[in-house]
Parts: sequence; structure tokens; C-alpha cells
Amino acid sequence: MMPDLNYIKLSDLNRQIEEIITQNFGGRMFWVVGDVTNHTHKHEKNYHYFDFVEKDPYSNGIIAKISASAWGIGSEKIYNFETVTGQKFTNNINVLLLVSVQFHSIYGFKLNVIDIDANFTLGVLEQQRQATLSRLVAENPGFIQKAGDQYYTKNNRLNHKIVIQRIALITSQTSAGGEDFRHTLDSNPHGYKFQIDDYFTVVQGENNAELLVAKIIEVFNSQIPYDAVVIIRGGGAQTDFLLFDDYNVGRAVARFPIPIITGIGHQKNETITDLMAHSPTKTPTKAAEFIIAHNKQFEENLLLFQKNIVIKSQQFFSYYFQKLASLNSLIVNNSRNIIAHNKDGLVEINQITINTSKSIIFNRRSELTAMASQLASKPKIIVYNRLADIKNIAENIKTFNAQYLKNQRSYLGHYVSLINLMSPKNILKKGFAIIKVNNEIISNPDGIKVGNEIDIILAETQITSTVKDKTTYNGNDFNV
Amino acid sequence: METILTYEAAYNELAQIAREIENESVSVDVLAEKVKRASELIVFCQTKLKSTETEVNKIIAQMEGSKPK
Amino acid sequence: METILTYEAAYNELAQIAREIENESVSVDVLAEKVKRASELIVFCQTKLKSTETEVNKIIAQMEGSKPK
Amino acid sequence: METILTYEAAYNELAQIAREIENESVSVDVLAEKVKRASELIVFCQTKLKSTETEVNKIIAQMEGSKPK
Amino acid sequence: METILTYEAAYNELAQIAREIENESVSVDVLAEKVKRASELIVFCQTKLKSTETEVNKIIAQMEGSKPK
Amino acid sequence: METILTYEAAYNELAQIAREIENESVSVDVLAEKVKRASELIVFCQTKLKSTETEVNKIIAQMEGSKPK
Amino acid sequence: METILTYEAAYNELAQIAREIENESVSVDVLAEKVKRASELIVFCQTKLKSTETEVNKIIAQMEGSKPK
Repeated sequence: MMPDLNYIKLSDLNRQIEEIITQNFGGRMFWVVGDVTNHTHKHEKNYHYFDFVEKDPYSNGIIAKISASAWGIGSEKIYNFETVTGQKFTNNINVLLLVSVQFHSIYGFKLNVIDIDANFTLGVLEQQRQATLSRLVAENPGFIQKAGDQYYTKNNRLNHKIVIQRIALITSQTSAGGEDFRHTLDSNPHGYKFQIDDYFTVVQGENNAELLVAKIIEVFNSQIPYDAVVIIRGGGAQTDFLLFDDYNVGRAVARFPIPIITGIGHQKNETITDLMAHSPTKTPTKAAEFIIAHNKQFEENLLLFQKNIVIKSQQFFSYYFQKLASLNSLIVNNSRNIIAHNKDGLVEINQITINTSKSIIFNRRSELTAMASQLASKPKIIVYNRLADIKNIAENIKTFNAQYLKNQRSYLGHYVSLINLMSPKNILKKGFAIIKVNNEIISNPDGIKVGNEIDIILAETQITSTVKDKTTYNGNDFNV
Repeated sequence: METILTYEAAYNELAQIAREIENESVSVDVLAEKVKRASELIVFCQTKLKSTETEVNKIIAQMEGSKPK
Repeated sequence: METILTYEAAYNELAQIAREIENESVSVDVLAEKVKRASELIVFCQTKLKSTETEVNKIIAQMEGSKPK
Repeated sequence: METILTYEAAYNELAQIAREIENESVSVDVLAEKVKRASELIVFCQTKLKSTETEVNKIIAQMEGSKPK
Repeated sequence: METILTYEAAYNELAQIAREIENESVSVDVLAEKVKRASELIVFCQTKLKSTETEVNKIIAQMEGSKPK
Repeated sequence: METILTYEAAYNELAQIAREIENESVSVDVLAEKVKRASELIVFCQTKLKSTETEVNKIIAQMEGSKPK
Repeated sequence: METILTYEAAYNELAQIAREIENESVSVDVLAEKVKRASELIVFCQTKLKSTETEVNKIIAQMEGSKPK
């Protein structure tokens, strides 16, 4: 206690400050350009707290900084800003804010956000970040390419070793993150052992980029075949990560020949280092968990192989035993079939031999019997027919004889009639007469002269007369 | 004369006479002679026929008599 | 005469005679003789047939008698 | 005669005779003789058949006796 | 004879005889002989088959007895 | 014999015999012999399989026993 | 040192064995051997995962001695 000194109470001082501030800034509002960092948003109250900063455009160093908050109207404006621009109100955005200046006796200076210019969308930080990324892509085509929103680097195109066991850890000696990482690895529940080499450096303060790059080079120069390089930075304010947006750091990470796993320890942003690295994780613990999971996956694959081999081996035996058994029963059954078929064949042949032999004899006997009965009947028929023939001929001869004699008699009869007809005796009966001269029968009248004596012979009478006259007779009375 | 005469010859001569008589180239005086000859031949043939018939009938009668029945 | 005569020859001669008589190609002079010959041939054939029949019947009877049934 | 005669030959001769008799191409003169020959052949064949049957039956009886069931 | 005879050859000969008998292409003269041969072959085959069966069954019985389950 | 025989060779020979027997292309004359050989091969294969199984099971048991959990 | 047997080499060999067994392209004759090798590879990888470098070197030295090649 120094009673004689002239002093005032802090509350009096604060009141005076408040008076002056109120006099000068009370009721006044200012449009101010700056970047947002260390932003938090209390959802339940819809309060935004953040630091409003201005950076040197060349060095990226902070040249002005003030706390700010938004609630009520200010929060609504921010909500509108997000809706209009699609840009989340968050760290590393360059914004134009309408603010009032407030001083509170307890809480001190603070800017109160009244409005935000939605047209002023991107913060300068992000512009710089984009510029750095563009430069990385433009100047290192050999190992950095961009496709869509993705960056493809030599590093992130590497394959992780199937097991990550030997690790180069780049972190600060005092980093809580490094401890988290180690602890997580060492206390893994699977009993995996790791070999971790520390490469300490300063991993905060944006001016320490060169040191980080030097450490990365040191890892490379060690010639140790690390399975992975882990870059860890745990804790600290958001502004502490600007180091990881450095061009040279990004370039070194992108071209590094061993896969780099990052666990830079922030929740809300992704640094250029993350974009260039093989496997970015959010925190050191996550980085460790990533490695454990990677190895666990390997072991699970091993166990899967083992399981498959065990199952398949067992199936293998039952399959082979089954195949043997089926061959066995095939052989047994078919051997029996062969014997059975042969037996059947023999029985059949036996039957054929027995039955057909008997039927051959039977058939032969039937043939003989048929022939014998034919022989018994046919000769009798032949003899009978012959006898009939003979009888027939005898009858014929008898009949023909009678006919023959009758015919002969009839031929003779014909001559008898003719001779009777021509007999002179019969002619005289019809009134004809025979003239005889000198007892000679005359048929020529020339020898008869008038006065000759002629004999006229009639059927029953002879007349002797003398010729008195002789004339020619034409005989026409009898012409027919 | 008739003893050496066959039925065949007699019949042929008879047929010859019949043909001559039919031709009427025979004079009445010859006719009477031919008719006389023809009459003789007819009697011969009839006698021969009769005797043959008798003989044949006898043979047939024997045949039928001896025929095995 | 019949001893050297076969049935076949006898039958043929008989058939020939029958044909001749039927055709009247036999003169009356030999008719009786032919009929006589026919009569003899008929008897010969019938006898031969009869004896063949008897013989055949005998053989057949033997055959049937010895036939195994 | 039968000693050197096979059933086959006997049967064929028999069949030939049967055919001739059937066709009546056998003259009466040799009919009895043919029937006699046929009768002899039939007896021969029957005898041969009988003996074959006896022999076959004997073998078959043995076969059936030894038949595995 | 059977000593140098295989089942295969015996069976084939047997089948050939059975075919001939079935077709009745065996003459009566050799039928008995063929049936005799067939009977001998059948006995031979049956014996051979029986012994094979016995042997096979013995092997199979051993196999099934020793089968690991 | 089995000492120089592999499971593979034994199995193939066995399968060949099974095929032949299935096709009935094995004559009765060699059937017993083939079945005997098959029986030997089956025993060989079973033994081999069994011993392999035992060995594999032992390895698997060790593997699972030593599995870190 | 790891150059002789790396996780990668062990994994690939193991995968190859698993595939072969899966495809049943492993003969019974070599199955046990294959399973044994797989078991060694798994043990090797697991041990190596859970051991310090010194321990691993010891194991590798042992395995190299017993590795069938």
C-alpha cells in the first residue's frame, strides 16, 4: 500500500475511458475491412465471438487485432450473409463489417457487429491461401496437379507400406500433440510395436516455415526407410496454423518420397500442408489412430487368410474323402454290375440254348411229319387219278366205236340211196323208156331210120314196133 | 373175189362209182353195169361193217365183263 | 409182252388208240384189232396201277405203323 | 447206307421226292419205289432226330441241374 | 482245354453258338455237339464268374471293413 | 510300392480304373485284379489323406493356439 | 534385414497360398506343406507387428534357418 500516491480506482479509470469512448464513438458506426480468426459460434444463444485482424499483405504478419462479437441483429446479418454468399462465417475469411466500438469495464474493448457486407465475400486470408495454392500448382507441375477441387501430389500418390511401423515424427519438443500421438500409438490395444524417431522443430509462428522445411529435409537425408512421416502440431490459436499454409512447406510436403500423415490439431480448417500430404487427419490422436487402423487392417487380412485357409483345408479334406468314397462306391457297384450282367448274359444264353435246341428238334419233327402225311396221301391220289384216266379212256373207246360204226353205216347209206336213185329199174318206173335197136340200147337217135324195127322197153312191158316218122323235138317242155 | 377185198378198197371203189354216176357222163348201158357193181360193193361193205361191229361189241363186252370195279 | 411194257408206254399207246378212233383215222379193217389192243392195254394199266396202289399202301401202312407219335 | 448219310442230305432228298410226288412228276412205274425211299428217309430222319433229342435233353438236363440261381 | 481259355473267349464262343442256335442255322447233325460245347462253356464261364465274384466280394468286404469313417 | 506313389498319381490311376469298370470295358478275366488294385489305391489315398489331415489339423491347432487375441 | 522377408513379400506369398487352396489347385501331396508355410508366414507377420526390432531380428534368423525353399 502506498497511501500518498495519487491514484484512482481502476473502475474510475475505466469509467473515464468509457466516457471518452462514448464521447468519440458513441452512436457511431464504422465499415471496417479485416479477417476473422478464432471464431466461435454459440448456437444456443446465436453469439459469434472472434478476433478481427488485419494482416500485412506481403508478409502475412498481423498488424492489427481486436476482439469482436455479434448477437441479435448482428447475428441475423451474419446468418443472412451466409445465406446470400454460401460462405460460412468462419476463420480466415476477409470481411467488411459495420461495427460500433464498445468498452465495458470488465470485458474491455470490443467491436459490436451491426452488419456484414455480403458482397465482400472472401477474406484476404483465403485469397492468399488460394494464391499460394495456385502458385504451387503453377510452379511445380512435376509433382503437384489439381483436378476439380482435389490436389494430386507426388506424396499423396504414394502407397502406404502395408504396415506402418517405423515413423519419423516432426513436432515441437513441447507439443502436447506429440505426446498424444505417442501415447495413442503405444497404448494401442493390439500390442503393435512402433519405432518412432523424433524430429523436433518449432511448429507455430508463421515465420518458422523455413525451420519446418529444414526438418523435412533432415528426415530425407537420414536415409532411414521410414514407413511414414508424421507432422504433428497440437493446441494453440487458429492463427498459429498460418505456418502450414506456407508455400515452401507445401512444396516440400508435396514432393516428399515417403507418405506424410498430418495431425495438425485444428478442427475447422484444412491447411495447404494437409492438401499436399498423403493422409491428412484432424488431430495427432487421429493420426495415431489412422496408423493403428492401417496396421489393424493388415492383421485382419492376415487373420482372414488364416481363417480361409483353415476353413478351406477342412472342406478340402471332406471334399477329397467324399471323392474317394464316391470312387469307392462306383467301383464296388459297377464291379457288381459287371458280374450281374455277365450272370444275366449266361442265364440268357443258357435259356436260348435250351429252348431253341428243343424248338429246333420240334420244328424238324413237324417238317418230317408234314412230309410223311403228304407222302401218305398223295400217291393214293395219283393212283386214283390214273385209274380214272384209264376208265375214261375205256369209256371213250366204247363211245367212239359206236359213233364210228354209225358214221360208216351212214356213209354207206348215202351210196345206197344214190345207187337206188340211178338204177335203170327205178328210172323206168317214172315212165321213161329204153329204146333198143337190134337189141342194142340206143341213146343217139341218128341210127334210127323210118321203117326200122325198134324195141320199146317200159317198166313192166316190152313193145316191139316199126318207125313211121322222125322229127326234131326241141324238148322245151322240161326246161327248168 | 370178196375174200381179198378190203373194206377200204370196196368203199373207195364205191365212192368212185358214185362220183361217175353223179357226173352223168355214164351212158345208160354203162350205168346199168355200174349200178350192178355198186350194189355188190354195198352189200360187201355192209356185211363187213356188221361183222366188225359184232366183233368189237364182243371185245367191249368182255372188257366190261372183266373190268375190275 | 406186258413184262417189258411200262405203264407209261402202255398209257401212251392207249391214249393214241383212243385218239385214232375218235378221229376216225382207223380203218374199219383194223378197228376190231385196235379195240382188242386197247382192251389189253387197259387191263395192263389197271393191273399195274392196282399193284402199285397195293404196294404203296403197304409201305405207307408200315410207315404209319412205325411212326413215332 | 444210313451210316454215312447225314440228316441234312436225307432231309434234302426227302424234300426232293416230296416235291416230285406233289407235282405228280413221278411216273407210276417208279412211284412205289420213290415212296419206299421216302419212307426209309423219314425213318432215318426220325431216328436221327430222336437220338439227337435224347442227347440234347441229357445235356440240357445236366445244364439245368448245374444252373446257378 | 479250359486252362488256356479266357472268360472273354469262352463267352464270345458261347454267344456265337447261342446266335447260331437262335437263328436255327445249326444243322441237326451238329446240334447235339454244339449244345454240348455250349454247356461246357457255360459251366466254364459260370465257374470263372463265380470265382471272380467271390474274389471281388472278398476285396470289397475288406475295403468296407477297413474304410475309415 | 506306395513309398514312391503320390496321392495325385494314385488318385488318377484309381479314377481310370473306376472309369473302365463303369464302362464295363474291364473283362471278367481281369476284374478281380483291377478291383484289388483299386482297393489298394483307395487305402493308400485314404491313409495319405488322413495323415495329411492330421498334419494340417495339427498346424491349424498350433496356428489357432498361438493366435494372439 | 527386412529385405529378405518383408511384410509385402510375406503377404503376397500368403495370398498366393490362400488362392491356391481356395481354387483347390493344391494337391494333397503338398497341402500340409502349404498350410505349414502359411502358418509360418502369419506367425511371422503377427510377431513382427508386435515385436521390437530386436525381437524381430531374432525371429527372422530362426525362420531363415527353417524356411523351405
